[in-house]
This record gives sequence, structure tokens and C-alpha cells, in this order.
Amino acid sequence: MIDKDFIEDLLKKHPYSNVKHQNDCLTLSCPAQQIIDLTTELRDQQTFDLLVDLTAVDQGEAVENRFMVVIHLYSCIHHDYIRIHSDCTDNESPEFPSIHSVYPAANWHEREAFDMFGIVFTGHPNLKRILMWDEYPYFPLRKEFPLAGIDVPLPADDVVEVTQASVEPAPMMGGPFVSSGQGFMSDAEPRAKDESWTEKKEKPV
Amino acid sequence: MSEVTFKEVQVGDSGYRDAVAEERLNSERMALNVGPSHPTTHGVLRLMMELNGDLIEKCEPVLGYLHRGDEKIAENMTYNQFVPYTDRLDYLSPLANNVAYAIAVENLAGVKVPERCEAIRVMICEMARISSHLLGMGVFGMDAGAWTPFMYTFTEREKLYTLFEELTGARFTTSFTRIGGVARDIPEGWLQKVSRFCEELPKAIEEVEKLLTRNRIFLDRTEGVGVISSSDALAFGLTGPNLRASGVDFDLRKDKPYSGYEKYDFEVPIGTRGDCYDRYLVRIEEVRESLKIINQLIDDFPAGSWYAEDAKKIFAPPKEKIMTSMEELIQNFMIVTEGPQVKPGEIYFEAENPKGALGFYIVSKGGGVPYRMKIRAPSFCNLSILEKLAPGHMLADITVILGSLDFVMGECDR
Amino acid sequence: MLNLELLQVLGLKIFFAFLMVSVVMTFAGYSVLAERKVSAWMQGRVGPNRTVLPFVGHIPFVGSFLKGIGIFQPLADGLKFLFKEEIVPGHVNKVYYYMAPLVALVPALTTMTVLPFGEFFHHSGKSTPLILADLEIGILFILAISSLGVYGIVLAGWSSNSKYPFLGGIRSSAQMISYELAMGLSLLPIFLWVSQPGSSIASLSLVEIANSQNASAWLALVQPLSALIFLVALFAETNRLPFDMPESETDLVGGFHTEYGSFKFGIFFVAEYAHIVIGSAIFTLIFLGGWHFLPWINDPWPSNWVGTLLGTGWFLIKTISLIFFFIWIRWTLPRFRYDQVMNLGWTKLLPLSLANLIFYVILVTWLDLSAATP
Amino acid sequence: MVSNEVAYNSKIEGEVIVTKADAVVNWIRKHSVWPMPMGLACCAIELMASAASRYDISRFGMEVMRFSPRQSDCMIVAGTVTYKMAEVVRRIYDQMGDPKWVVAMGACASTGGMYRSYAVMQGVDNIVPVDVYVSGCPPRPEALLDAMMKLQDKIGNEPSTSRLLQARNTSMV
Amino acid sequence: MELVTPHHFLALGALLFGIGFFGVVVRRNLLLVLMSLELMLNGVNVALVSFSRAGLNLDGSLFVFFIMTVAAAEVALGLALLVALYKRRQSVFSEDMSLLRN
Amino acid sequence: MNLLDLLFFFFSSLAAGGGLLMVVSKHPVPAALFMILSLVGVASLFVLLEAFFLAILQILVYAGAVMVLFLFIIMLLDVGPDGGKASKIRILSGFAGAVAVGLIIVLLLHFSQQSGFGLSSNAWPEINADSFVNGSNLTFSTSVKNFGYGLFTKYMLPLQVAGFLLLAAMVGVIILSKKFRIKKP
Repeated sequence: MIDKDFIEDLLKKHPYSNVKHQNDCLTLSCPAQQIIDLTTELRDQQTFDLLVDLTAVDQGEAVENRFMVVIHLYSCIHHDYIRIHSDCTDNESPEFPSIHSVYPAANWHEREAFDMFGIVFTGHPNLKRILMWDEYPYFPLRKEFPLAGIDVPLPADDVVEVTQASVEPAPMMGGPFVSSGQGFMSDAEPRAKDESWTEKKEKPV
Repeated sequence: MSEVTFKEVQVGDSGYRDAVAEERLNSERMALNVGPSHPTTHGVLRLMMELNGDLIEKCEPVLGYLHRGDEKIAENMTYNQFVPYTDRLDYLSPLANNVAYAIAVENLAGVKVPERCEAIRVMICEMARISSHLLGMGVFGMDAGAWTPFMYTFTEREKLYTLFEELTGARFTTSFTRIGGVARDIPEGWLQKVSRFCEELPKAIEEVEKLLTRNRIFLDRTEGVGVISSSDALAFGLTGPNLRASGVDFDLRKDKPYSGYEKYDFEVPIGTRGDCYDRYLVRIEEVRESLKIINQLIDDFPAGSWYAEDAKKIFAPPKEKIMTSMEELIQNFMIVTEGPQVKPGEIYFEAENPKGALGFYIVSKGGGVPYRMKIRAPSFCNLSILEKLAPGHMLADITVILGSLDFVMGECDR
Repeated sequence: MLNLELLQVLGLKIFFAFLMVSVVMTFAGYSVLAERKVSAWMQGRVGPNRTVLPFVGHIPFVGSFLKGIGIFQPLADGLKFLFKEEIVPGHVNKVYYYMAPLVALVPALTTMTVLPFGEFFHHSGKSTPLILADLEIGILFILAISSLGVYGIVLAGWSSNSKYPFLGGIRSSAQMISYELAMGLSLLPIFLWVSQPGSSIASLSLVEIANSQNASAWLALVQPLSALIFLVALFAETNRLPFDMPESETDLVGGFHTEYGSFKFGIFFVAEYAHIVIGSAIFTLIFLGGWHFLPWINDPWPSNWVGTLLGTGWFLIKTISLIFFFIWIRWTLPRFRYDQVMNLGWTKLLPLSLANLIFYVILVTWLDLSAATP
Repeated sequence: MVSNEVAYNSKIEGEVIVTKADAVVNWIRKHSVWPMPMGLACCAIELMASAASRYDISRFGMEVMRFSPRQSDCMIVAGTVTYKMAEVVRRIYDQMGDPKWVVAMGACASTGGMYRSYAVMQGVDNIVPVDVYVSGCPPRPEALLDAMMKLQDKIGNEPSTSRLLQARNTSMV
Repeated sequence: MELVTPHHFLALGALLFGIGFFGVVVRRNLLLVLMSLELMLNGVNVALVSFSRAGLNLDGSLFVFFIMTVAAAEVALGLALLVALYKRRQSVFSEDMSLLRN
Repeated sequence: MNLLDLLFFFFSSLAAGGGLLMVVSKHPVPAALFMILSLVGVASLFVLLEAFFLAILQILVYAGAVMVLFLFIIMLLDVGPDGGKASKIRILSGFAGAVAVGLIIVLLLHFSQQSGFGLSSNAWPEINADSFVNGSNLTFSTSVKNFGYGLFTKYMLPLQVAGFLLLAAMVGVIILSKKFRIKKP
């Protein structure tokens, strides 16, 4: 069971990690360098054999360590989760050690985090975009990236030649969403932020 | 002019851009591109394969053809507004997604929903499981070449759709839950209809089983094909029926009960060999177990409130109250404009969905909008084993393996 | 010499040939409709029932009935191919690409030259079989020609110069080789049995095979194993569902005809069903007594043109029920995997048919000997 | 002179013939629409439902879903078209032989629907010409059937003969 | 047949034999060499059958039957050998089959 | 000119032309197809010679099985067209062979006109339709029965040998293809 003894024991073995207070499950924070060490220990000694999730959080451009990798492990014995927070140091070109060797399941999760945040997982066997197409220049889940998207050419030249289609910002006009949630009520009201889009476009033949 | 050049592209080779795939590696191997629009891939998965004769040497799945940016959208809207998007994750069981999402946000907000609401949720979850597994079985049969079981299971699904429609107002994309409750109470006489359906369903399943389960050809096609060992299954993060078919007893409904699942008596079917046939059998058994749960619920459906009445900042009260009472009107206005007010913090919640464990990791900085939401899609993890699983099988096995993994690209790509 | 008589005979033959071709093609076209209707019926659906010719639909009762059974659907589907763009993809080998559908269709239509479908009774009581060419070695002819049908598929697969058709072509050629053996071997005991010493028949003619079953047991009853093996091989040769390797829709999209559109695809489509029609007819002739009534019962119909019609009708009924059987199997069973098809052919059907042959060799010899020593 | 005009007017007669031919060709075409199920997302399930027993699209002779674009007449784009997928949709459209029609099934395929985001193409009509738009998210099978009937009506009013002749002329050149 | 004599058939048989021989010598692709061999056998078959028919003697026809049997066996074995060689050398060309080179 | 003569020239040009095209075609698949053409031509010639059984057999065995096997192997190995040209020595020797064959033809015609090769005349003798062969004196007949009779009496031993040959070939093929399956993993 995950109780005080367990946590103390774990902290003793891994003095670099410490416990963050969270209300749902045990949350450890761990420096990026020690992550393989910690996860290997958790997998082999503590029966956390199921990597359920690996993702990242963009804390905003102003924060010192902008990208935080979050790992969720599950133990079929303890029937409980453990969460590991780990910061990527470099904000410009964030890097993080790949735990693919510990959990093969991390393969795609890491590719997704790379795709969405641009975090380079060192030691990953096949680190390339997984959801967006290979040539896509941006990292969509970063906070500065707008929901509507940014103009880029469509990946297929021959299709573009015929249809003149391109990747354009999506219209936010009359959209049901976009609500800031903070500030004055008039700002928080769901509304369209961007109303520049028009219907005046040529349709293909 | 360029139209003519398009016609040069081979059927099935659409979207072929990678230089790796285009060049023939050596004379014995043949690069084959399956999808993204191919009858086998159930949607828009693309497989880049290298074949040696009919044998697969390498198989690389390419996803993202249905990436719609759900996580980014979630960051830009209030919690309740995101409910319709959860419908379209695993679009074979929208209700189960709704429930998982609602519970995740409620856990973050610290709201406890009353017993009747929990019962409604369990009910719709299990119905969604039945509907999803029915389609899974049917499509699996179709992948093996038998079309008729698919039609039979779809007939049953249509009955379920009718029930969903009566409950939620929509047959397919239900958006039924709200944070702190559900959209409305169950209508009168609905439970009787459900129980009638529960009586009819086993017969229909039997009929499908007659066509498939003991069929020699079907056994030949599925037994011993796509075997996933339990250690592999765990290592690749498989969940749901796919993991259980490999012999791992992992069911969040039993292990980490939510929404009052601990109150119901049901078994968790476990496979032994982890092949395609086991996955099929596990799904069929799960349908039967779900029926058990539903029957228990119908026998003893809890009365009381169907939404968290005390959560004033979370749940917008029912329409009739809004129209008559000023306080409720203001409450409704606040929730609609600002969203349910949630404390800062993090939550990770997983629910046992038909396809596996659907997890929501939500980071909140307070207010009605999540700061970051990660959706842990079971299909995404289930598919990741394909790269390891496919080599050594024949091309025709791929259809069966994909069918048995029973993934949905909607939640895989999000 | 090209004299008048020869021309007359030739003209008559050509007329009958055209008649046969149109009948078989119509049958093929309507077995597509039958497939759609039967599958719909099996799956609790309705099937095509909206297509109707503009004026025919207004005829009371008849019009709505014809509409209901979708009698005009094949008309629309078939003619549509004519008005569709003929796509020839740039990457194909043009000559062979055009040739393939014809190569697929021609053998199917050629086999009907030796296909009897009834008997014509003269006034004098003599009977002539209704057949274009009564070959002494009819069954061998059918086996030989129908084995050429595979070239259409192989050619289509190869000339499309695309991967799925190519795989379909390979599978098809391998499957053909494996099942032809079993098919041929399953027929040998039949001829042993039919031409056993003492019987008046001593040839490989389909007419005589059919006639030998008049008022005696059907050969399907005498040699059930042969019938079974032949039927299975027939399914394989016609690429029907448990064996539809060359097409296998779920993994090869459309198999050999993936790159074919419009009219050329239509020819493939019709050729497939023509194969089924003719295959069913052959099975009926060899194993189900052809145009003869029931086993052990003399033909009840009179020896005149009425009898001819009744006999032919009875033959058609048998053939149609066999086509129904084909459709039934198609919508019931899953599909084999390619290597399982090969396995079944080589390790099950072939030894089985050999054993069957040896058994009947011994049986016939024993019968022969016991007949010789009274 | 008068009688001459009554007897034959090449212009009118010609048009009468063309309309007659149109009627025949269109009758054939509209009763044999073989769909190419471009099942992309949620709508694909409703597309399946429309082929299943309750709605049964086969009544219109449309259950012959050909997965090879060369053999199909009508592409039913069922689901969200992302930018990554758009290219494929267009390529498959180009592989179809004329005459071909496109049905945009559902809000996503028609306009992008509720997915106003960076990855989603805002309507498949950016990339292929659409004949019939079906609203709904996803549309009920009845709506799809209605759309297919609308498509049949549309096919019924096409100047198909002149198009056929035109195509022949251009191919001759 | 008035104009055509058995000699025509014999000449055709010889022609087929010659073409086959030419193919066997010239072609590098072993598959085609095998096919050319078949063609040579066919030339012989034509000659034999025409002898048989002209001499009203069944022996020639019977002999053709045996030739066909042998040809089938030969092709089966030849192709099996070829596939085996192909798996080893990745080629079906005769010059690649030499063991002594390199 | 008789109809049959016309047919003879048509089919013989089919057989010879198909064979020639087979020999010169670059890609093996067209080569196989020309070969089939040639075989069908030969089969038709058999029909002209009234050897119906052999004609059918020719199509059944050659076109139906042997060539399908060829095509299967060509497609399985995915053999491309021949690159480069044949060496001069090969072409020379090929021509030498062709010249030799030409000589054979001339000599054959010459001697056959002299000695007749035991042929009674240049005309075709009539076939006795009802002749049933007996003993070892087998007369030509269109009937399959007579053919079978010949096989099972005079040629019993060769028939057995042929059967054993087929068996040996089958065993050989199995062994040849089996070896690789053991070696592979």
C-alpha cells in the first residue's frame, strides 16, 4: 500500500526527489537527470509496471522552467497511481531523457509530447512527429500558439496546385467557445476573439 | 494537367510521401502502404509495411489523420463546454467518455454527486460498453470476412440508440453529463425499456456466436494470431479488454472503483492466451457482465436527487428552477459565462471505458477553464504495440489483429 | 467446303451460341441481384427496391412487384459502366491492362459450348441433347478452358503495376494450381464409376454422365466425398468467399481489380458470376442428375417438346438453387487466410481426393471381379 | 416555308434528342450510385448505420460500397477532414472516374463544425467540389438517405449527354 | 486438308524446335531458358502427332503423352531449383549462377 | 486452298510467331503470355490433326498448369526485364543453332520426299471411325478409349515409369523447397 512508510522509504532511496502535495495521488518531483533511475526503481522494486501516461505541461513563457514533464504510473498490486513531475531545464530547446528503455509504452507518448511541445527526448529511437505532419513548423500545445492555427502551406504540393488550399487559421467568428475565465465578467464571457475571417473564398472545381 | 498526374498514383498509395517507403529496400522486400483510407484500418490509420512475400517484416503505424486539437480546444473553453468534445473521442461509446470526463472534473472540484446520479452514470456507462463491444464484435467478424454478424450486431446497436435517444435526446453524440450531475433525470418508463432490451440482447449475441465463435474458419483465422504476452501488454501500456485477454486482471471498476461500482456484483473476464480469439471472447463476456450490472441497477434503482444540489458554483440547476427563481438564474448565468469554478490543482482520473482506461489529466489554475488537459486515450496506447506485434504475421492477419485491438481513431488522434 | 449446308449449320450454331451467351450473361447479371437480395434477406434488410423504369412502374401490381424485387437494378448498374469515364491509370501496362478483363470473360463463356442443358425429343422418340458441341471429352475440355480463366486475374494483377492487385494476382495463381489438382482427382472416380465394365457408357461426355443418372442414384449420393471435394474446389476456382483470396476486400481493397473502373471492371464482375453460373451448371450435371427428375425415379415428363421444356426448367431450378447455395455460403462464412487456403488444398483436399480415388478403384475392381465370377 | 419550319428545326429537334438522351443516361446514373465510403470520424458510424438493417441504404442500390475509388461514383466524406488527411481525400477524389459526386456528411466535413482548431480543414469544399451538404453532428442516417435522394435528383437534372460529348471531344484532342 | 501435307507439320515442328533452341542458347534469364526448352519439346510433339496421324499409328500420340508428363515434371523441378537458387543468389540470370567466378 | 489449310497456316503462324516473340521479348511476363499463345496454337494444330485428346491435354497441362506455375514464379520472384544485351558469342551460337535447324528442315524434307519416312503418301489417310485397337498394333483413332487402351497395354511399363517419375519429381520439389524453410529462421 502507498502509505507513509512507503513514501519515506522511497525518499530515502532517492534523496533528489521530494513529495508535492496533491489531493488525488502521490506526486513526486524529480530532476530530469534522475528520471530513468527513479522509474526503473519504481518499476522493478515497487511494482509500478504500467505507464499509463506521459505528457508535458507548458507553464507559460514567463516561468523559469517552462516545460514540465508529467508521468503517471500505475501499480496493479497497490491499485494506485503515482505522479512524477520533472522540469525540462532549457526553455528554448527543451530536452528530457527518454524513458522508452524502461517503459516501451513511453515511445508514442514521448513522440506526442515532442510533437505538441517540442521537447526533445534524448535517446528516443524514433523521435518524429506523430500527430501533425512531419514538416509542420510549430508546436501546437505551447501557450503562445493560437487555437486557430497559423498559416502554413499544405504538405502536398500537387494538391495545392489544383485547389489553392492552404492551412489557414480557423474562423473563431461566432464560435461557441473561447472564454478567458479570469478577469472581469465581460472579459470572461465566452466570445469569439478573432473575427477577421470571411466567407469570401474561391471554392475549388 | 496535374489531374492527370494524380491518376498515376496507385490506389492505396495515396498520401505516399516518405522517401523511405517509396524506395524498395531490397529485391525481396516490398513496401506496402495500407491506408489511411482502407477498409482494414477502421478509420484513418495508415500502416507502412515491409513485406517479404506475404509476411510482414516491419510495420509502422502513422497516426494523426484525425488529429483535431481536442487538448488545445479544451484549454480555451469552460469545463461544461468541453463535454460535447468528449463524445467524439471514442465515438463508439460517447456516454462512457462523458462520465469519465465529468468524474475527473468533479474530483478536481471536490464535488460529490448523489447516489441516483452515480447509478445513472453506471447505467449509461455499461450501456455504452455494450454498444461499443457489439460494434467491436461485428467489425471483427467483418475483418475476418463475415459480413452478416456485423449487420446483426448493428441491429442491436440500433435498439440501444433508441434508448439513448430517449434518455439524452440524441442517438449518437449524447453530451449527457454535466459537471456535478447529468443533463436530466431518466424519463419515465425508460428503465422498463432497458430491461426489455436486456432480455433480448443475449439471444442476439447467441446468434452472432453461432456464426463466429465455433466456426472453424474463424478459429483458424484468430487462434494463435496476434498473441500478446502479459508482460508485453503491461510494458506497452495496454488497458481494457486487450490487457485482460492477455491474462492481466486489471479492471478499474474493481481495482479503483468510481461512481459506486463497488456496489455491483460482476466478474472480470480474463483471457489466457492473449490472441485475437481471446480478445473477442473477452468482449463477449464483458457484454454479459455489463448486462448483469444493468439488471442489478434496474432491480434497485436509487431514488433521490440526480445532481449535486449543494454544488452551487458547479452545476447549473434544472431549467424549471431557473425560470422561476432569481437565485438560480444568477447561478446559471455564472456557470454558463465563467464555467464551473474549480480550485487550482491537478487531477488524474481514469475510468474503465470499453476500449480501456480513458484518463483525464487536468491542471487547473482556478476558474472555469482548465489550464492544461491531457486525454490519455486507450486506443492510442493499445495501438502502440502494433509495431511489435505485426512482424511475423501475414498480411491477411493484420486485418484480424487490427479488428481485435478494436481501436477508434477519434480518441487515438484526438 | 464452304457450301450452303455448312453455312446453314454454322449459322444455326452461331445463333445458338449467341442465345447461350445472352442467357448465361443474363443469369450472371441477375445472380448479382440475387446476391444483393439474398444477402439483404439474410441480414434483415430489404435490398434494392427503388429502381424502376419510368413507365413500367405505373403498371398496377406488376410494376410495383418488379420494383420491389429490384428487377431493374442490374440494368442501371450494368449500363452505368458504359457511361462512366474509362480510367486508364498512367502506371499500367496498357495492352495487358485492356486484355485482362477479356481473358477473364472468354474462358467462362467458352466452357458453355460443351454444356448440355436438356434433351430435345424428336417425334420418332429419339433424343438429341441440347448442346452446342457434344465433345467426347467434354469434361476435360471444361477443366482445360476454365483453368485459363486465371490468366485474366493474373494479368490484371500484373499489368496494374500496383501492389494490391499484384498480391491478388500471385494469390490467385497459387490457389488455382492447388485446387485444380483436387478438382481433377475428384472427378476421376466419377468416370471410373460411370464407365465401369458392364455399363454402356465409356466416355468423358457430360451428356452421358447426366443420362447415366436417369432413374438411378445421383452421383452425389453414390460418391458424396467426390461431390464435396469438387464443390470445395469449385468455390476456390470461382473465387467465392471462403476462398476469395484474389479479392479479399478487407486486406487487398479489391484485389486484382482494384485499379479497374467502369466497363472493364464490369466485365470482371460479370465474368465472376458467369463462372459461378457455369460452375453450378456443371455440378448439377455431374452430381445432381442434370435435367433428370429425382434419383431412382424415371423422368415423369412426356417425350415431346413439353418434356424438353420441363427438363430444361428442372435443370435450371437445380442450377439456381446451387447458385443460392453459393450466395448463402458467401454471407455466412468468414474468409480463409491465404496460407490456410494452400494448406487445405495441398494437405487436406489432395490426399483426400487421392484416397477417394483409390477407394473407388478398389471398389470398382471388386465389383468387376465379383460380377465376373458368378 | 412555314411547313418546312414545322417539319424540321434542327435546333429544337437536336435539343429534344439531347434531353431524351439526358433522361436515359441520368436515369441509369442516378439509380446506380456506388458510394466510396470516406469514413473519417464519428460520421462513419452513422454511415455504417445507414447501411445496416434499420435504415438500409441498399434500397436505393447504394449498398455496393467500393473501397477502390476507381469503381465508385460518389464519395461520402463522413467526418472531420484534417489538413493531414485533406491531401489523401483529394487524391482519392482524383482517382475516381467521371462522373463523380461528393457528399459532405456532417458539420465537420461541411464547414469544420465544432472543430475550429489549427489541425482541421474548415470544410472539405476547400479541396473538392461538394454536391450535397448534410447538416448534423453526425447527421442521422435518415438525413444521409435524404441527401442521397437529393443527389439522385441532382443527377437527374444534369446535362449529362453534352458533358459526355464534350469529354469525348476533349479526349480526341 | 489438300494443300497441307505432313511435311508442313514436320517443318513447323522443326521450326519450333529451332526457335526453342535459339532461346535456350541466347537468353540469360533461366526462366526463359526453361520456357524455350518447353518450346523445343512442343516442336517434337507436333512432329510426333503428325507422324502418328499420317501413319495412322497411335504410338506417336502416346509418346506425346509421355513427353507431356516428363515436361510437367521437368518444369516443376526446374522451377523449384530456380527458386532455391534465387533465394541464394537473388538472381535468375545464368551468368550469376556460376560457382567458379569470384 | 481449303478452310483447313487456312486454319493450318493461321495456327502454325500463331505457334511459331508466339514462340519467336517469347524468345525475343524482354520482360518475362509477356514472354510467358506469348508462350501461352504458342501453346494454344500447337493445341489447335493437334485439333487439325484430329488428336483431340492431346489438344485438350496440351491446354490442360501446359496452359493450365505449367504456364500458371511459370507466371506464379515470375511474379513471386518479381523478375524484372533483362538488362543489357546478350553477348556476341551467345547470339552467334544461337544463329549457328538456327542455321543447323534450317539444315535439318531441308534435309528432312528432302529425305522424306525420297524415303517417305514410312508415310504412304503426302495425303492424309482416312481414319476408320469404328476401329477398335487390339493387340500391339495400335491404329490412330480419335477415341479416348483407344488412347487409354494403348496406354494400358503396350505402354504399361512406360506409364508406370512416368508415374514414378512424377512421384520422384514431387518428392524432389518438396525437398528442394523444404530445405529453405528449415534454414531460414
